Amino acid sequence: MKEMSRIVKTVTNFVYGFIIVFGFYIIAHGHLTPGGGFQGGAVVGSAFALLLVSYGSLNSKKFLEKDIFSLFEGFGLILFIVLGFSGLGITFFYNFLANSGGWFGNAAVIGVNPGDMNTGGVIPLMNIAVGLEVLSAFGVIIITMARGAEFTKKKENS
Amino acid sequence: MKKIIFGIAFIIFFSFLIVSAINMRTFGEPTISQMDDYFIKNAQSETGANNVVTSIVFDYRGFDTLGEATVLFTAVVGLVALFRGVKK
Amino acid sequence: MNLANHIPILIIAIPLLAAFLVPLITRINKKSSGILTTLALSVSLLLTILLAVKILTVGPQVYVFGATSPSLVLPSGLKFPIRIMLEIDAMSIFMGLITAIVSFLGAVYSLSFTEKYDGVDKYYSLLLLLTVGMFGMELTGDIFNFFVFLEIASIASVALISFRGIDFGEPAEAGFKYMIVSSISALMVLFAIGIFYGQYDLLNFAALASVIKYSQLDKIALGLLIPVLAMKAGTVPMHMWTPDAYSEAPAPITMILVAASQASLYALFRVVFSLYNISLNALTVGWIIIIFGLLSMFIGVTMAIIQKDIKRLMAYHAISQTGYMLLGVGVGLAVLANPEALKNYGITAMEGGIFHIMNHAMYKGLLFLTAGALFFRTGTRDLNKMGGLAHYMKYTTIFFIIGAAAIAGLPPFNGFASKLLIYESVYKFNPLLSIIAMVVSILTLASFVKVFHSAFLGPKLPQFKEVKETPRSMIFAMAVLSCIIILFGLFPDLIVKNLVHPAVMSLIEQLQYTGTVMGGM
Amino acid sequence: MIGNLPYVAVVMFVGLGIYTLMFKRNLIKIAIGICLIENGVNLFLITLGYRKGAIAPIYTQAPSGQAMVLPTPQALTLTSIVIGIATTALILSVAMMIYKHYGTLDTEKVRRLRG
Repeated sequence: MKEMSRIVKTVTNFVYGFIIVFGFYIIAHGHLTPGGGFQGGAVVGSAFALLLVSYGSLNSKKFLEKDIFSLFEGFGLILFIVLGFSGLGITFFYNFLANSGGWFGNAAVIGVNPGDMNTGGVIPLMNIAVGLEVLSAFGVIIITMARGAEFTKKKENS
Repeated sequence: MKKIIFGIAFIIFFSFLIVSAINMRTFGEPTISQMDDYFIKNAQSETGANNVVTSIVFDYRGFDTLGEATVLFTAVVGLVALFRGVKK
Repeated sequence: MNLANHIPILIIAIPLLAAFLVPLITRINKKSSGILTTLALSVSLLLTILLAVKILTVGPQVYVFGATSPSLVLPSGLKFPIRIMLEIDAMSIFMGLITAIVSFLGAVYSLSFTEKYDGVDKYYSLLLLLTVGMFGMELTGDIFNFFVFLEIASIASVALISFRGIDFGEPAEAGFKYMIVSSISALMVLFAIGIFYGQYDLLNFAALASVIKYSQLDKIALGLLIPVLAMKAGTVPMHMWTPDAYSEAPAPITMILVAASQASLYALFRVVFSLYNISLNALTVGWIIIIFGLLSMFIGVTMAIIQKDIKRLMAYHAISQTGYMLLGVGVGLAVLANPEALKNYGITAMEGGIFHIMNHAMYKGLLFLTAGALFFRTGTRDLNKMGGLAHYMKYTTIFFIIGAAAIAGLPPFNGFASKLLIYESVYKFNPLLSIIAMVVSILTLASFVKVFHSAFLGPKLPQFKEVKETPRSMIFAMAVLSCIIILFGLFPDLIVKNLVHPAVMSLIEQLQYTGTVMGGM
Repeated sequence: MIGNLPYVAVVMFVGLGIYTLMFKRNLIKIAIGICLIENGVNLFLITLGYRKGAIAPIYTQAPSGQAMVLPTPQALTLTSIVIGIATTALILSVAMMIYKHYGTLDTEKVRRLRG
């Protein structure tokens, strides 16, 4: 894919950081505000799509290499299933951190409340794990399909 | 010939849909909402999360979300397997 | 913290964990992905056997996710379950056993089958995910969870079918066709879930079964579910994907795909028997399933005889054998209403049908593995090009004979045991059906004699001079399958009495299924 | 009848999707058909969970005293949307593969494996 014009690239350079931070905001506040792991991961994924479209290939920004994404994806998923396993003392997906006073543990005020980050037990951790997995899944999908489109098109006109 | 069979199948299927749309209950009033009322009432106390939907997605029906993440992981591994020969 | 009452979830979670670890571990050392997969699948095979013994002695098990105790089904003072739960009774663990055996042997077989492949860790990861999808479909007691695992199995099998799609055209096309079929079926299952949820606000199989009123909408949901799940199982009017998918996928994957399509057959029985049971007029639905079965049997065999490609021929036989299962269980369903007819031949028909699922998974798997062995050594699947392979590949020939005899229903093998049950009970129900079944069985034998002659017998062909026997791991997988076939063939009543009969009973008695969850209401 | 307008929209979506699947020959159009049905079924799930005049089931700074919408369909639709992404990504990449090998996207010419 050929690159876009200079203006688009400069705007992308400026904007993509904010999109990624906004995506992480949605992931982190999944248990308070609308959103969560999947939606936040999709927002960060859209930042990668923006980079791909404007730069023509994602790894022009050195840190966005394909195998970094698959590494992140592996870690995200393993963190998620380990969280599931860790509740195994009682049952598989048991929320052992909820209302336990520890990390993310204090009980939420019943009824309408301004929202306290430290509630929700395992849910914020799972949000982060799924968010990590979804954003890296989007990264890998975008790169692979863009490169695959190049590969299949090349065959046709060569 | 194939077109006629497909046409008949399409009409039958479309009539299935229309009948189900007509006698499904009216739009805004859920007749039974016992399970959801339980979630709305107890989500905060049991899981501590303000967002009831997230508490369902990750705590009450967490196994679905594990299956969900696996679906996405399968699609990604399948894609990478499909385009593994491509060297940009 | 004893792990004994966590077995149901460990069967699914351990292969899943292995599937996530395989891509990471192969970054460290290349050869370990096959061993890790075989290890994980052997653990889940062991756990399935343990669980089967426990279920056949104690009775249906329930495993609730996230509750304070694995069997806390109804939280205090509620009359409906709110969490996802695995509900395992004799029928689902019967299917679980098939999945466990077939996937373990598939992994062992592909240890040496995929030597020449690149990207082997992705192959094993997808194989594990396909197994997890099938286990999930069979063990879960929640309809939406069933949809999610149906989707995992479909996507994993599409990726595996088009695994060799990078250098040949056909696997990509077969994968595309299978993807369209499984997308439509998954979406229509979701539509039916929407209908159930809209009316009863419940997502649990057993809770729905105890509340369902077979209203106009439920008829539509049933009308959607039966053709869609039958399409996934490969019955005739919608069987377009089966020959392409089975012949283009690598041989061990085809074996697991056969068990995967039987998992959606199990889902069809679960919907018809446990969800609707008495409330639907059993005769008409029974006859619909019988007609599906007859069509599949007859068209499957007639298409099979004219095939040149060995795996396409076996794929068509898979369709016709699925017809037997549908016939057996359809007869059982048709007489569900009047108990005395059910007693004298309905139950034996269902036992024949369900026992045939296990037998079919075994001998069809063996046949596909032998076809894979031929492809592995000769590189071709076309029957006309093959010949005189018996001289070089002794063991494969023996395994092929065992498989062909079992599929044709010759006495000492397991095919005969289940087909006999089907013949005698269907004869009492309607003589014409069982005559058709016998004719189809003879045609099957005819087509396999043709395959045996053109592939194995005949003079030593020059181009196969350097062909030697298949490697040990492939021989081991095929040997285990043939032992199972012979074991089931010699002691059929032992298997039927304490494995198949409880499965049939758990399907027929809806109360037993709903009782475990709704507390014997 | 006006009350059930969303269900009519659902029927239109799924009907159009099935129509494109059955009668269109281009692979990409078939992929679009699958997406259409996908959105139709998701819309159907969401419309089941609406309660007239209710707000989203989130307790952070919510206007108190209002009924809340049913949360479960939203959880189901979230899962179904992600499954839609996975299927669409796979369908399109397999279609690319077919285009690479057969050079055409027309199902009539691609179908070499007849019968």
